[in-house]
Amino acid sequence: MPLLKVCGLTKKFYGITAVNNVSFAVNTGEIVGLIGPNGSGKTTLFNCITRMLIADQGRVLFNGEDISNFKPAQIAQKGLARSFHFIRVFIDLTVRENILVAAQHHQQDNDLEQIFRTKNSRLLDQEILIKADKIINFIGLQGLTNEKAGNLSYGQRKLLSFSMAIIFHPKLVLLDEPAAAVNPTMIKRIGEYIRTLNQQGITFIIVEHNMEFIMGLADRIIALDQGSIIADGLPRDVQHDYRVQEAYFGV
Amino acid sequence: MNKHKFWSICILTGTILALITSCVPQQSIQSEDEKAVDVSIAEEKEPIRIGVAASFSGPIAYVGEGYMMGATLALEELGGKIAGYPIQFYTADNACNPEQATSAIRKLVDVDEVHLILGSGCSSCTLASMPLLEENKVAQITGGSTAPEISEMAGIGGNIWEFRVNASSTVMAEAYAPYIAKNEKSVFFMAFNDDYGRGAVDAIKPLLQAEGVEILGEEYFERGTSDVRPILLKIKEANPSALLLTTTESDAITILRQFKELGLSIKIYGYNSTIVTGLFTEMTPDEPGLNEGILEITWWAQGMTPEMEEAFLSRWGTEASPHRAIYYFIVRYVVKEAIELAAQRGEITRESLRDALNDLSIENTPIGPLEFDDNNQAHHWLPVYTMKDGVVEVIEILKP
Amino acid sequence: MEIFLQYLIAGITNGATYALVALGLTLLVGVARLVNFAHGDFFMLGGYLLVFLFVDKEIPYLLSIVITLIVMLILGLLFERIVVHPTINKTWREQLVATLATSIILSNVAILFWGTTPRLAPTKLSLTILRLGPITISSHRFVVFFVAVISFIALSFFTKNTKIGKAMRAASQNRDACLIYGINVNFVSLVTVTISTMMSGLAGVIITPLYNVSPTVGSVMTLKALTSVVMGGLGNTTGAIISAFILGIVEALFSGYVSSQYQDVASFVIMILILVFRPHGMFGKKVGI
Amino acid sequence: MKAIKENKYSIFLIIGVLLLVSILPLLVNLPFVLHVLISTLMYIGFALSYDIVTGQIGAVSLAHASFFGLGAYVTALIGKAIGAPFWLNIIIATILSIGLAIVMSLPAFRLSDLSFSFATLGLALTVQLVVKNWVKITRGPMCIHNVSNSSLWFNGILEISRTNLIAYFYLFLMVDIVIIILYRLISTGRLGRTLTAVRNDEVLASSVGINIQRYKRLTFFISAGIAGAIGSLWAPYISVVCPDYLSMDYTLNLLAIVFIGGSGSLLGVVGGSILLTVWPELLRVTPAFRLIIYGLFLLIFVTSIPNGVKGIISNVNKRLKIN
Repeated sequence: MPLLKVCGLTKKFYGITAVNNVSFAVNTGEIVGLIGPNGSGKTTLFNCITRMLIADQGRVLFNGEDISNFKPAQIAQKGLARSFHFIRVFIDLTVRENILVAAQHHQQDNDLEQIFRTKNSRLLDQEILIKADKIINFIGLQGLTNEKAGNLSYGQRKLLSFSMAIIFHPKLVLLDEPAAAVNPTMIKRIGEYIRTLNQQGITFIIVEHNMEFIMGLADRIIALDQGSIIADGLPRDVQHDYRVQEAYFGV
Repeated sequence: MNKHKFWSICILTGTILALITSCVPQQSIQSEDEKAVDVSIAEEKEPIRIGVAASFSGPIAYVGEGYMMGATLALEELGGKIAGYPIQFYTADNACNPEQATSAIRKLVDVDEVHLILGSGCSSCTLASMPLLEENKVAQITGGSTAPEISEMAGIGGNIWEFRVNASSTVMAEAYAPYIAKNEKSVFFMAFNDDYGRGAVDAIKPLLQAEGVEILGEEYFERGTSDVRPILLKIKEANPSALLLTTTESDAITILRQFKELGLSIKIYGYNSTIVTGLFTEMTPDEPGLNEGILEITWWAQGMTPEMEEAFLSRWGTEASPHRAIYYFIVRYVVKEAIELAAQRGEITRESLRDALNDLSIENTPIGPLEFDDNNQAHHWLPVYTMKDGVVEVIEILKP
Repeated sequence: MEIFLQYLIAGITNGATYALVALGLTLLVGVARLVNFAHGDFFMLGGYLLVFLFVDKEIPYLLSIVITLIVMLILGLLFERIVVHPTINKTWREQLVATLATSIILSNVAILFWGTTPRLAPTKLSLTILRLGPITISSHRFVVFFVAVISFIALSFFTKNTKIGKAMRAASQNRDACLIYGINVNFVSLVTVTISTMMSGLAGVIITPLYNVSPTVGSVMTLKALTSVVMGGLGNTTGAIISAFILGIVEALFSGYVSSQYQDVASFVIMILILVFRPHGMFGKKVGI
Repeated sequence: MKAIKENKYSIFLIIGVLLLVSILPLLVNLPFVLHVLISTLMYIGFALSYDIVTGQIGAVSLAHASFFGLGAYVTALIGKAIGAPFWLNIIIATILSIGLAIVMSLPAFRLSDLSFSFATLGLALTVQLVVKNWVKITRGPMCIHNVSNSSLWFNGILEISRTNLIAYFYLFLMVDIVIIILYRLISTGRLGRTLTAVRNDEVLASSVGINIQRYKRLTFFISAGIAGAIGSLWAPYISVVCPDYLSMDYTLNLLAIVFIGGSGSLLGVVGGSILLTVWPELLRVTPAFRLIIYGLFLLIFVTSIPNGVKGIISNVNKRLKIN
């Protein structure tokens, strides 16, 4: 059984088809690259899968469960995390708090327990605090633990948003251009993180324009053009597919 | 950049603080004559402080302004002194809101240490202030609140500190209902959606029904409503023989204009409405005769006191109106006589002023003899009057 | 039937006043994404300026309108520089509070200058009553209707056919893209806010002769204009105008046949229902994230 | 680290100040001053309850006065009918306010941002119109004027006279302390982080698994309940309950307090309440001026001083440390 199965997903804006009858499956443990020229519907596809947008047609199965009618928060709780193209962090929270927020909805206690700080609730707090500090060390932001996220540089925000996506050990992570506008050293580091996490069993779908980065990282590439899948296969094969070349370079 | 911002904030805060402190200085309204008199008299008496708690802001701020016009004029006529005591007014705004009324009374009592309070035109404020009068043992004379509950709660066995000069809506209704019943078969009510309007309708409705007058409907509207045509059309459809209107000058103009626009021809009775006044005529120079033929009942009608009206016009440049006149009468007669009586008996204190008010009996005032009954309610004359050829004509003066 | 017709006419003519006020607001909402809670207060200032010029200084009506518009132009520029510009990049919360603050300031400045007693400014036209069969109507209502229609046409023409109008439309769709393509967003904002303010002032000058002007009239008008704008879909000019008329008619009919006291409840209920079932207004387009 | 420290101190600071305040009535026995103090305490609680929904989660509700007014009417009507002591009034008012909040949230929370504010504005005005025109029950604009005194037990046993200002002072002080503690518990820790996250970025918050609707409702209900409780306590003190209690004026006051003081900050909101309750009392003489200054303050703070009074204080602090 594939981890994620997308069947016939379609989304239209004002008569323009942004995502056109897209179907594909991703197995556990894969790193899948999603490429395509600007406006080919990659981000829309992500938004439809995570229900930030409501698709016109089609179904999404995650772990064998139909998540087409779930709310974004429920989908996240099922273990499907994502990052955003335009980097988003909670600017009024510190780095540590950002990660804690991303981790905490897995706690099994109710609001009243949280308000009145029951023992159970405090234990859970301790637990995620340790986890958060571990991940801060992992991405190397130790020095900035208590800095407001609003004061971070772009690259630091990128790392932060990346770690927010992976904190609660999701089964599948959708990354939207993790390597865009980051310096080469940082790109290398992000690549390493993804690989490490992948070895720990996390599956990735990555939208990326940086061909070198994605070709080196992905096990499989899916190419989109004008909302439809035009190629799906090993990186090398897709790279040389004439339809992909045509889509990118108009050859 | 940051430094610049910091200093600009400092300067701004400083300016605002300066502005505020410039607003704080004392607010006693003292006429210039009064000061002159003060100097000439060698033997200086401790001034008597009178608080005015009324609405000086909010939707009916002009009522408070009108009160001060009347009160100031009366004091000036008295030479700024009563029984040799210089009089000082202290104002406190209650915005016609009971919560603010509490603050206003407390400020007058504690900060200004007034001897006597002239109360508000808003019944809710008067009612909210009554427990405080008892607590601080200070008397209040009210000239505008019409709720019957005030006199029910005041006087012997109740709150002995609250005195009301103007007639309550019940008293006015009792006087007016037979008059309307004599001439009309069916009526429609149109009134402000507040205690003033609703209270007036509640008081007169059962009386008219008892007299056999048919009630065809009642409609309430907010102060300042611009388009009242739907209501007027409803009245047109009901086709009563008379319309009973409870409003004030400015809203009345809007209503009467649209009344005319829709071509209605129903006899209008103003009821606590103050439409038939010189002020109304003054406000509608382009539309002479807008209030022609309207009948009205209040505590005062134009023409009852020509001297005072003239004085008012020359002092303030605008016509007197019932709201403006009532505080003139209160200061000119009730306050004056009360202070004189208290001075005769001895020291002027809050208590002695209350006792004086209680025992007061004024034979001759332009609005009839004034005396407070067991419920601390005065019974002035109620003139019924109309507008004829641009002049107020008193038809009848109902004497209790 | 006759009485129904009269209710309808009362509703339509009242709707025209709402439409006139809503026009300026919908432009502001559409282009600057700014919901101006002080919009009605500029209406009020327009009314008071008319009273000052036309009644106190006895300047002819048309000249008073022109002078008022010039004053409103200056006020609009000031409003943009002092209130709108510093908050344009902040969240809607700051904008909401800033315009509410402006509203508080303006209505109290009016109290300071003119007191709380409502003022009147009747023109010859507003006192002339026309008789059309069973229906009588003040001839000034036609002026209101006429000005509303003309303003609507002028506004549409301006935004569609002039260079600055096109820039305004572009700015309403994508601010960032405008920055890239060299459209001066600052200038566009300045023009938009000023036009909106002037239209609100114009509405005040045109409508005041029919009724009266008081410091509280501003908040009432803001509420009516906002309701129309929300109902029509934020920024949709045609939608706002149609909604304003619907609002006027619904109010008149509801007040005539059901209850005049609950007339406002009717319009709020409609507004909330529309917001819930069509979050982008009756005529608004659905927009994604 | 600094930010956390500052937060930790502020609760002690506030409680210390409150303790200092609590001996004030022994020093000043002028009823007017006590009355101003009581008003200030009332507004502190009221504004804090408003800040839970507006400052913490960032949903600018314009219906807050409705709950306050409902609480006041509960005491005036139900509380009087059954002769309930003040704590029972508080409980009933809280429950009914939450009930009203639940009804309001049905349409309002299907909307976001500005639409939410509009919807709450419309709902608040609707509620006020109903209270104003449902004369049979509420007496409408004639107001309910004989609200019974607060009492500690049923049927007026152990009554607190409304002229006993010192008793009211301590009553409100206690209520305030409870509200401040509740506010702290909500605005810090895990829940506090969640609320800040929702305020900062709803899309991101939902992508990390936060159920935005649920937290918005939670804060809306809590703040409504507190407002109702305060209203139920305020009514016997003022003795008259009018439809004005539900008017936008109250909400605008709160908006000014929260934004001038610094939204989302305990210190800021308390400071704002003190500022905006004490100054109007000093300026009672010139109402129009007072409101203009009020508006100017609001405008200046919103346009140029991002975090309100709180922001200025921390700015000055920083400066002192640097120099």
